[in-house]
Amino acid sequence: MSTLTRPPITEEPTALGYVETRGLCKHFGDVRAVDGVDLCVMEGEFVVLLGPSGCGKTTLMRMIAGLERPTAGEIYIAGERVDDDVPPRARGIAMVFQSYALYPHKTAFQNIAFPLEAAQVERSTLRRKVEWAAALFGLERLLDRHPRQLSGGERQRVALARAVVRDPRVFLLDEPLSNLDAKLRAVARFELKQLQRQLGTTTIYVTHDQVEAMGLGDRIAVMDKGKIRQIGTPRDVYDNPADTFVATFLGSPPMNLVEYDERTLVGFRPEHFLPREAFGGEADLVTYRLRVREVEYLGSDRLAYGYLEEERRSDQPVIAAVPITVTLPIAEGEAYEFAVRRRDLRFFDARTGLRKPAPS
Amino acid sequence: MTGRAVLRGAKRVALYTAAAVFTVFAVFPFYWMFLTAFKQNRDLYVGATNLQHVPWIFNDPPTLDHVRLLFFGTPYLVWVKNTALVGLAVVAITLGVAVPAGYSLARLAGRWGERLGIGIFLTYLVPPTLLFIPFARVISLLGLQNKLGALVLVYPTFTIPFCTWLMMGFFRSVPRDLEEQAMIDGYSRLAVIGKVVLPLAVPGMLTVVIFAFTLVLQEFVYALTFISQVERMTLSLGVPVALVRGDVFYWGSLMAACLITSVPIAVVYSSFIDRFIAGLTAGAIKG
Amino acid sequence: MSSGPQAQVTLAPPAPVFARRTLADRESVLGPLMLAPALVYVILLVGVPFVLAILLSFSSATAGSLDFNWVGLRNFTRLLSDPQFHRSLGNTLRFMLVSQVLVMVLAVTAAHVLDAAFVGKRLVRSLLLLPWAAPVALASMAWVWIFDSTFSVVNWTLKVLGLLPGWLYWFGEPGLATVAIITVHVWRMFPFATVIVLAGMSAIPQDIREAAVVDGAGFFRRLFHVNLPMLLPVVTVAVLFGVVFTATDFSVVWLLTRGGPYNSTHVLATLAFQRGILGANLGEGAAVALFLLPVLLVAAVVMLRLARRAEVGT
Amino acid sequence: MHDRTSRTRGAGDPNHREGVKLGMDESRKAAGAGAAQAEDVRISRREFIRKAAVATAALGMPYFYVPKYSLAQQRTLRILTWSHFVPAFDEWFDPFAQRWGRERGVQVTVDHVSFADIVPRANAEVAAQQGHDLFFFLSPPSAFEPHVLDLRDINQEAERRYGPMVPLVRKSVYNPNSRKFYGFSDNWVPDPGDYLKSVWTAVGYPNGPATWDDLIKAGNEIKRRFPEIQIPIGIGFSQDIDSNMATRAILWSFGASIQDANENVVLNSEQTIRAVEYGVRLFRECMNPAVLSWNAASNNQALNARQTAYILNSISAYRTAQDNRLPVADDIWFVPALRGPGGRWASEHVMGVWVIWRFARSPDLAKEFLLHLVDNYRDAVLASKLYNFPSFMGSVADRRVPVAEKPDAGRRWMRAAVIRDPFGSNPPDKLRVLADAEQWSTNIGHPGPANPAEGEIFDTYLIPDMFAQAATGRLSVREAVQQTHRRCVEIFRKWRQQGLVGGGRDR
Repeated sequence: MSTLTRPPITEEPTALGYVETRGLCKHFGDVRAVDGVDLCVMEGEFVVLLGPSGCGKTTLMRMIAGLERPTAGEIYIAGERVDDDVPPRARGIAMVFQSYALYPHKTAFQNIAFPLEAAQVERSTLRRKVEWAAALFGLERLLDRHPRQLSGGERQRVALARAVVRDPRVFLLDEPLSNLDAKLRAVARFELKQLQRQLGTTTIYVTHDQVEAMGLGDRIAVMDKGKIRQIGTPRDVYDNPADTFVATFLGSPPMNLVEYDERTLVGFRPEHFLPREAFGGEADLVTYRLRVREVEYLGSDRLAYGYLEEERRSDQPVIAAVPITVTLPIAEGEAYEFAVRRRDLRFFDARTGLRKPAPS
Repeated sequence: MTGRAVLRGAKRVALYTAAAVFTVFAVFPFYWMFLTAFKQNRDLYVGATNLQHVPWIFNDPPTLDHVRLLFFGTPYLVWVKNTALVGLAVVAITLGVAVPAGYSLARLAGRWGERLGIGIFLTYLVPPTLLFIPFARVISLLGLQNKLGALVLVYPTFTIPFCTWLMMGFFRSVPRDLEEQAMIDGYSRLAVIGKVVLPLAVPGMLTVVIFAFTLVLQEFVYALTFISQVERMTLSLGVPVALVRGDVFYWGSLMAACLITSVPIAVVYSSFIDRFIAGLTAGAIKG
Repeated sequence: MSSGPQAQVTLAPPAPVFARRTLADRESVLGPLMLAPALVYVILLVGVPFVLAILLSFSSATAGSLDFNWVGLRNFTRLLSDPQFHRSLGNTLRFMLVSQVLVMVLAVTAAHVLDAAFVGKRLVRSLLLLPWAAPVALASMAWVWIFDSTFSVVNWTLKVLGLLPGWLYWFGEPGLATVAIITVHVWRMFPFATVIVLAGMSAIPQDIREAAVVDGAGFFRRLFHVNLPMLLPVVTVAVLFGVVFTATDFSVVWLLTRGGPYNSTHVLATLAFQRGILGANLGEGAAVALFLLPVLLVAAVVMLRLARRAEVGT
Repeated sequence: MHDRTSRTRGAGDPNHREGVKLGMDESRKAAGAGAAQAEDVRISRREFIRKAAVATAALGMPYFYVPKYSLAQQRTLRILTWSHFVPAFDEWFDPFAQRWGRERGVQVTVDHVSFADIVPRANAEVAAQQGHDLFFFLSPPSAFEPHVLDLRDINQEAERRYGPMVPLVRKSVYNPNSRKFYGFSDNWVPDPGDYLKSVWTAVGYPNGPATWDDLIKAGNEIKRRFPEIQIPIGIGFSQDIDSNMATRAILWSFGASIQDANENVVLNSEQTIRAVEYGVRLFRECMNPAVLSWNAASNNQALNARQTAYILNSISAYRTAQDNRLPVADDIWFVPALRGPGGRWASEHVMGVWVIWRFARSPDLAKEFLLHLVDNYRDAVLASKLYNFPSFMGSVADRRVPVAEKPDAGRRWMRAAVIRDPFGSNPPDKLRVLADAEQWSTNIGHPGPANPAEGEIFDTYLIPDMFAQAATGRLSVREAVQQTHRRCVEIFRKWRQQGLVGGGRDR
């Protein structure tokens, strides 16, 4: 368990959020899946819940959807409290599951029409709406098929069409892209973003994939062990991680963390950690001597794995991501002067892991 | 190439032989029933040591006497009707009780579901051979002696446990996502069961129907205990009452009854069999 | 169902008024409510007679009487020293085990046959269902007639084929009677087991089977290393069915041999009937009937667990 | 009681008798001289069926116009009986009961069960404390004594009307320990030997066997001369009612028995050992293991298929052969019980005993009906095609005969009936041996009374099992006897504790 009490949340919301949770908890026996979450999503905003599996992000989303009952805390949607007594069906939300949850006994058309039937939409309106949603995703010619006759991408689009068709207040998307292959995923991500912009619907998106999170979210909420560690724009979260967890979870390869002094850790991103020569005559640098153990060529850059040749830090592995534009030779087994700009250093309390100002 | 062809041919032969052996094993008693049902008695009662008398064929012209006795000398059709009535009612009750219970155990009862499910299943193991004695008291307290209602009430005691357990398996195999999706799509838990879960559990329910009906058809001890009036008997009870008279067995009519009862049911079952197979699979392992 | 609440759902109104939870949403209410009929049924209609039956087994009740004269464990201790009871217990287990093994072997083989494509497959499959569709009481009568040692068509056929030197007195010799009883059990149950196994096989993903073929696995390797392990949960269900049917069976043994010759083929159910009902010794009969229950309980619990575990594994 | 029963007789009888006579006259006209020839046997078989059909049709009528008032206050009598082996008997009995009911404003229902299901059904009714008013058993239901009414009154009334009941019947309805008549018997059925005359003639016994010894001698000869006969002698040693009767007959004829006259177990005796030794010899020389598996129908079927040349049974096998027009019918003849060193004994084949449950709702109607049944027993005997023998011999006597002479008159009528079988026997006196059946028939429990211990031994087939175990060599004769004896003692003890069995000085 982390000793963190309350992570600092950058950009405190000023207005009441469109979807908001206060002190939300969900305990399964001894396990605290969600442990006091305050989340505030503004109207029309696209918020990504990002975290490793088991961090509670899905549980949080399910509580918002009404599929799980909170152990404690409050949930508001559109300013009204819903956490206890409003069933999922009444919350005006749409959700897309990782599995797409298409009804196998219904055709694509019937799948998309299903929420409208619940709302007892009149027959002709229903048809019009379904056709509109199908057109939105290019499904016009697939409407008579059953889910088993559809490809993965087609299923995903049917699921999205079904979510869109009822004009919900909130979209809840639970890793909707994870079942697609890599190529399709990139395209789908783009389409999804476009769609959300176009519809302007408040969206909460759960993923463990930081690339998706960075690409999609207006803001990202990074979760771990049932708590939100940090929430902010992708850039903010990446550049100014609130704690060591966020720092190491985001970024690939993750931020290097090395001991600064007894009570402080210092962190720097691998892409900021370059051979001294790459900085030219720049001042305000911090230099380390890196003993390289292994070098990986990744096309656009080289990853140099090694450790700092300094007395107290010799056991701490460090990675440097050297862009291919930097042509200096880096050989395995050799030691080189590497540097990072002082402004790219981030400092963390060694004990709590929380961000702290640079020690004077 | 030729070696392969030979091997392939041998495999075909083995396949057809095996299929034939299985079919013969399953069907030959029915052929025997058929012969017995239409043979004249003097063609029937011939010792097996008489090797000249081939029992597999009609040595004398076939007769309709036994079938006539069955249909006109006994209330066979009334028993068929009673069996069908009781069967339908029991199937309906079983579905009505076991389906919700199975769902409840699978989805709503939480950690207790499994144990409770096994507990309910185990009551199926209580042997009826003796249970019928105390049961008789219960039925008489309910005033159901000699009424088909007694059977309708009692048979579910052994269909419900098994079918609840069966349905529990089926409902577990329905992905949770689907139900949650439907709840989000605007339906209450109850509506979800009706609109999503039940349509998906149709094969399971079909299994229940077949199982329950088969048991009703087979059951004898309780029928004997509760029903005494010939016009209210079910097939399994009525046929022996009418056709086993003291030390005289009316073999021809007995076999006719068995044959005439089994064949239509087998036809119905075999028309279900594909869905039934699908159903069982879904229930036993996730499809 | 819940059309009322649904009607109130309006999409994105300016000032949302959320519909509240109704009964149809409350799982904490729905769960018990849906389970209640089954529980009530089982408790009232099985539980009560069952408790009475247990009480009977501790009493010296006779001839239908439900007067419980408590005699403690006397019925049970007397049974434990009764060789006929031992034989019946042994028979019950023997009939059950042997017939289940045979049923499973036949069913797995038959399912493999039916899984292959051949002309007339549908017909064969329908015909295989016949034994299961027949009322067991009447079907057993047919077997009585088939095995009647004076008129047995089996004997006649074997004799004509020159395969039978002596004569088979089917129900007259304990060994043959056992064979006959097991034959009928197998006959009655293997079609159903075949259907179950067939169902299981249709559920094995095609790619796994193909992978095994590509890997060059022979038929038996495929059977034992791929198909059977994958079939385990389904087979467990089939075996469970079979065990329950054979262990509690009364009709087959009773109609075929009535426990004879000289009480050598009794199973617990028939012995209980003979002692308790015909012999008017109700208390002892109840004790006999209830004796198998613990054995069955253990077997059933183990198998149910097994079935569920295997299921979770897939 | 007396008043009511006498009223019953006054009201019921004449009408019924007239009906029978009318039917008889018509039948004479219709069938001419061929039909009912015997002077005393006044009704033809065909006539019976026709009458039954008419009665059934008439019975159907009330269902269509039942007067409103009658249902509300109608009393009911519910009867449960077996499916009689002679279907024509049920066709007579059911309308007979209905007609009686109609005449008294009583709604009568008659239910039937298969013979094997009587006892389970009885158990269920006792457990339910509800069911039928009148319940019919095929063997003495002594174990049910605590649950039934004492029928001393109607037993005495019937004896008053028709003279004493047949002694073996008395032993089957009366418990001397509790001094209770737990049942009322209307009929019993003799258990003669049935043999194939042609076969026995060929081996030198044209009149069939007379002793148990003959059975083995002739059996061996039959085996030699008639290889196509699978089982020369067909006496079951199986778990079945016929085997129970047959093995008891052997025991008694060798001077052995399960109990003595005072209900002490005396099975373990030299006589029993000789009887079982005889059974072993019979089995090894003249029978085969098929008889270990026989059910009630097996010996009938074997005889009718000429697969055995001798069985111990009622006349049912013969009647079946007649009904099915099997040529073997003419070859089936009868012998009385076989003689052994201990005498000549056969068990009754069926002991028809009615009981009235303690919980019966209309016990008085039930009693009234039973007396009415006995009043009309001549019809019953004929309806059963001479299968049923009257328990009160006097009940088949001509009604003008004074009571004191009725039993003998009844016996004469029975003799006349069996000597001139009205149901197509060829020759008509084929059933002659049945005339003396009373002399060589006895009850289960002989020489003592029937009792629950004997009943349990009977229903768990201990005696046929004893023979079977010895015959197959599973146990030595002595071991088989001793083992069975021990089990019998155990059973007797248990029932003595319940106070239903006397004795106590078991061997």
